[in-house]
Amino acid sequence: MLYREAGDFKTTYRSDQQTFPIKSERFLFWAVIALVALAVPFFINDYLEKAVLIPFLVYAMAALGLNILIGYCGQVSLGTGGFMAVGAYATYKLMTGFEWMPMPVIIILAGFITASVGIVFGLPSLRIKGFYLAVATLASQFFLVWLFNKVPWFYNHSATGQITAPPREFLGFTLTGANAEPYATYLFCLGFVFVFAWVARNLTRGRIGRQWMAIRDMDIAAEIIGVNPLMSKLSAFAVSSFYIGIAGALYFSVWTGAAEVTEAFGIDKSFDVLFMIIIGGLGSILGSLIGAAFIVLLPVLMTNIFARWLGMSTEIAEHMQITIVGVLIIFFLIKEPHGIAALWRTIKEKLRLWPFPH
Amino acid sequence: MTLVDTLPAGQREVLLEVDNISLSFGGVKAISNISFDIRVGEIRAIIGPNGAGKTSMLNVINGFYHPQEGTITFEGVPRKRMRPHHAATHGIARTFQNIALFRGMSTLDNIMTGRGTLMKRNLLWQALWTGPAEAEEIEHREAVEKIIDFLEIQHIRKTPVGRLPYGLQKRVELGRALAAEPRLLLLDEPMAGMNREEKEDMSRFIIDVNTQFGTTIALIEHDMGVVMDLSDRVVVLDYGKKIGDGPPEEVRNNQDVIDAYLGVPHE
Amino acid sequence: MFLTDPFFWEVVISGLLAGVMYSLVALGFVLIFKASGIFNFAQGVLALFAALTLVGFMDGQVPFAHVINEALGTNYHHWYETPGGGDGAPIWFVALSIAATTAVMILLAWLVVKVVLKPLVNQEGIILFMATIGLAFVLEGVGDLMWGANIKVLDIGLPSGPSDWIIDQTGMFVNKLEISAAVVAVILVVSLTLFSQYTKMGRALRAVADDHQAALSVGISLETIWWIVWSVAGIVALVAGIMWGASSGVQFSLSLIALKALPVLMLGGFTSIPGAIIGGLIIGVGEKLFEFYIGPMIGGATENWFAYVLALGFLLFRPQGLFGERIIERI
Amino acid sequence: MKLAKLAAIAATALTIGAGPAFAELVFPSLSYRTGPYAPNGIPFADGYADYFTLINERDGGIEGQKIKLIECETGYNTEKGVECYESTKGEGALVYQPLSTGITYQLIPKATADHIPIHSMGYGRTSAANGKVFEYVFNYPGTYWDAASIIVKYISSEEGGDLKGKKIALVYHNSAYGKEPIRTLEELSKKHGYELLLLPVDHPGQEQKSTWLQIRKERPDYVMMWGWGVMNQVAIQEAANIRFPMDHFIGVWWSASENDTIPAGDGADGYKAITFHGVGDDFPIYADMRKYVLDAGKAAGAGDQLGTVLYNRGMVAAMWAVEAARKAMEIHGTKEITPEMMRDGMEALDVGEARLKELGLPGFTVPVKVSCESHGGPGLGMIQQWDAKAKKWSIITGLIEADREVVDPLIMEDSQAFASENNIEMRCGS
Repeated sequence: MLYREAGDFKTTYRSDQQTFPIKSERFLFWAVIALVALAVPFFINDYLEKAVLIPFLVYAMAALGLNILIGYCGQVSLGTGGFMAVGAYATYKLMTGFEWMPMPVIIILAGFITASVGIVFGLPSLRIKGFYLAVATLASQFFLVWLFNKVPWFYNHSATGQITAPPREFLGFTLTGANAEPYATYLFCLGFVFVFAWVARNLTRGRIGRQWMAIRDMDIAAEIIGVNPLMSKLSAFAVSSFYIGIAGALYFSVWTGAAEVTEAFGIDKSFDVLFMIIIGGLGSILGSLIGAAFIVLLPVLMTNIFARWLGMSTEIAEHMQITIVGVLIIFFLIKEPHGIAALWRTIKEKLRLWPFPH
Repeated sequence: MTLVDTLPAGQREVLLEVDNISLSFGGVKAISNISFDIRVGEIRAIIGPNGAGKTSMLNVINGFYHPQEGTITFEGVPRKRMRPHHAATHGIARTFQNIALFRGMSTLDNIMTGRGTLMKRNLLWQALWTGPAEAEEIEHREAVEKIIDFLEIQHIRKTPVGRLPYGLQKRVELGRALAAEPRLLLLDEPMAGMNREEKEDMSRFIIDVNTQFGTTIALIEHDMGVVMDLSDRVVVLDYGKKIGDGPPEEVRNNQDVIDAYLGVPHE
Repeated sequence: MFLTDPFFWEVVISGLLAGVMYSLVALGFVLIFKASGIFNFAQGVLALFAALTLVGFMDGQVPFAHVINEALGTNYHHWYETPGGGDGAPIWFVALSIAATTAVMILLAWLVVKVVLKPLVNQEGIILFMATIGLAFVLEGVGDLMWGANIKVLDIGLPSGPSDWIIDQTGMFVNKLEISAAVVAVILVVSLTLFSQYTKMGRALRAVADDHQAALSVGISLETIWWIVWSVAGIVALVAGIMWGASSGVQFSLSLIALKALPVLMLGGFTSIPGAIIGGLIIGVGEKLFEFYIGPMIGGATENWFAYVLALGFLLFRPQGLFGERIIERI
Repeated sequence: MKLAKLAAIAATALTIGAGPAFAELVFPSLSYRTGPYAPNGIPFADGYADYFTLINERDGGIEGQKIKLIECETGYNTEKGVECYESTKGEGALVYQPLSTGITYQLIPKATADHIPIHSMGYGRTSAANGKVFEYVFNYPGTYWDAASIIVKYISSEEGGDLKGKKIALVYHNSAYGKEPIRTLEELSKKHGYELLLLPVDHPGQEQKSTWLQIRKERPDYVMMWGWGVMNQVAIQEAANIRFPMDHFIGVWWSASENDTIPAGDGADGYKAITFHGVGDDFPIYADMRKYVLDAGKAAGAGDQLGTVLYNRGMVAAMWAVEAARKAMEIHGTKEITPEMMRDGMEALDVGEARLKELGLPGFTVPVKVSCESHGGPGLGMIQQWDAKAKKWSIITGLIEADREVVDPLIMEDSQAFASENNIEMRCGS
């Protein structure tokens, strides 16, 4: 019922190229956007903000970035935590060094700074491939964390290396610090994710996106038909790091408000974001969002069910939760190795034919 | 019909000149001292038994292998070392012996990728999409649709290429090479593994490309019948050496070539 | 300048011994990658799980005691007391416990093959990698549920502490436990080599690394081969778990030793057993020398990243790793 | 249908934690019974919970008001810490023990804005001891800077009062926590004339060979340790391996539990650490604890942690929380106290030896008296030493006072920087 393709003909290339070619799907999309942008701000509270929605949005941003690199360009990276740290520390330095600077500008600049770092650490990808590259990117992960921990300039010479986001306003709304309103921080992050998900879609459907995918699918053939591997790989690293940098910036300034590099941006972060895109679906914008939701929300949900509803002891609840996340990962991979987004596509295809399969 | 077309192939302007090329891998010679030329508008066949160095020759021409000796001159510009994507931007496109399509992408996207060298909008325009990038995309989409029509693959436009049968994949690969609007098209065994009917289709496409678009073509092929029918001139390689060069009928009667194909031992 | 430093050789030796410990972990990765192309993220957790199980047997812990007690309100903790009490268990008991743990690891390997790997046959590497991450979660959760998350002392009677003899002879402080680890590692590598060279099963394993079809033609099913490989990797994990657990107690952190093995893999190649050993030694010595001589100048704690940078440096010159075959690209 | 049901469950499950209920006294416990630091988190959480249970079971609550303990698992992870904070604060949480430096730093501005006190007992942000700036943050009975100066003072007394030309090494966890004492130790080295050697160890710290080779090479007279988790066990083991004199090896109170020494076996004998509370279970309260909690099957954990260092530490934290709540009831004349009232109670907390005796904890811990200006408590510590044969800690010194003339200016400096960065006005009149 939902997906009716019949009668929905495309007469121009433009309409053939649009993101949601089916009318009802377009409708659904805008309905969801309206809900999250217009309705959610009215009932959001501190818990929903800090434990559910902002974490989801921050990780969605990081997952979008990593998916561009791994899912579209095929360059496996485990340096996500390190790049998020670059974003976070760039934000901190900009916030404390230029107090007049508006928050959106700071976040975007942090993205660009991370992008340039990403280009440097992307250079080995020109020679190293596959799992070797994945392990090689760990070098950047560990080195960046070490650097931010070691050089006092990055944390303004504070005694411990903790950085704390000072309160900042934008257009009269407090975005950072303890007095930030949940709806303001939520809309701020949502805005970033919405805009950059759209940008990611644009990049991946045009020339650059096709060149990334060509490198991913067969790098030698891609080069022979005219794809410059240097430009493609480095642009993927740059764009990916830009996103991840923004995620790190939002993580530090809007979500947690304080961070310490060894703890907040360790290797776990790199793996977490990797899980998201594989579970959600490599090479899929929607998959990045689904994956982020899965990895962020599932544990919160289970904690609430096991520990707070069923009253299990927190230790057992936590271990059960870890086990169940593992089982679900394996289950989803067996059911649909290409991620939940692919599962969704299959369901959609079935819905299109419904109620007349075959 | 231009003037070029009316001249016999051997007298036309030289498009690409291969001069005294040698290539070896860790001491093993793949190609030794080979020279020949490809002239504007002709169909040039490269033939020879297995392991003769044909594919290596194509790889040298488009910069994938770098020969230890010799030079390649394309459109009057000599070069020694060149990355493959430079060759592509300068107008050399090719297909592959073992299909090298981008399996995760649709037919349309594969062919559009071939068009990448002609698209100019940078990252920031692409990020915005609306406006110049979209206009450019539509402009090139139109060109690609023409190729799709030409190759009669409209029905598989949006199918992921991994799901296509072999013959169609070969056709999509040809489409991807054509999309770059090359001046020199290298075809590595375009008909390998095809049945009679598919071969006829493919031959027709090759001839049409040559006559309709005026594209110069160099092809490797094993089917002698096809080679004799299609090509203007033939170069014959054996064990990395050139053993014959000339129009098909001349080559066919060359004793060295006959020996090579019959497997007469070398002295 | 270095060679005259009395500490130079000691740094080198401690690097070599640390390298052996890294190699022990890396070996497990290599075995599985070689036979099935799977980058087994769960190797570290496997070591933790093996060590936890061993301690559980040695202490006579009731598995899932926590869960049972919470659900039923009972108060179970132990089946039996460790024979020998505080003075260390007798050797027959240690051997029995290790044998029982080995059996558990083999059973676990069978389960992994049946439940996880079989349905994922022929999937891409990254998918299988992800599946092993799922497996790591499950093992971590189940391991803790089974045996509890508190720290456990593992004492199977291996010698520890500095060797007086070496101090007397050379003035160097070398831990006897690490010497034992080195000996065990050598025995392990030799027996693995013998196994793969001289047994039918071993030849099948090598065949499967090259070509799945070829292995099938030998008459051994892929599943059986995977089961064996995962069993062997489980046993290697047990050895690594014993060695690391004996020095710092058995606890969650044990699973993090996997991170120490990754640069070794990068350097030695994912498919080479000698590579894992040599790579481990190079990484061990390299990071120790750097930390000891350069570290103090730049603030120390360099070992984590330096190991990776060292491996990266090698890789830029040999993208296929130390022992990998040279890649000629074809099209 | 099914999907809708699931979504409904999800929605309610996610929003649990809203809706305040003030009927009971709510004490959240942000524990970590999982992850790399679980071995330390378990005994602390057990001690914290058992003490509250004891008060409920034996006394029927605080002044008759029942206590509700809400445990929430953080895994020592800041993100989960925030989740725990947000999910419990709506229940009327009276005071938070964040139990991690990272979570503490994050909660300081949040809890201050929400008017809920934090008690980061002997950890967290040291300069929060300045109550003029940090209204809602308490870190009595002492800070890391106190601890550093106490250890130096102890070493000095061991060395006959003179540290000139001596070399002291600090082996520290390479994180915010580990870096805390460095500033103080540097100041103290200026004052005492010792040479300071800094040796960071990265998380998790299973491999410390080069660190201890460095110690062999540099031959420091004393080694101090700010370690955590597996790093402690390995460091003690490595120290034993290089035959470093263990009585010259002194850890902070987080490197001082049985977990850290037992795995090292006999080698750990003689290892010292600073502490601010008693060791073992030889206190009258333990009889009650066994009777009302353990034997009644109400223990939070397996019940095998009684008398361990970290169990006692959890208990002492709970004890101060209970006493502060009592004080708050007294000040405000109501038994249904709010977090703000709790804060007032904490600021007026005064638990001396006499009160400890009444509680069945004679000589258990240092006397604490909090004031508006000072939230950092007395800054007193003792040195404990490990006996590997008996597998027991014993206290070997009396109370040692921190070097106030060095520590206080540092606290002033750091807290004032925070105040000006965040536009905070000084409290307490002066």
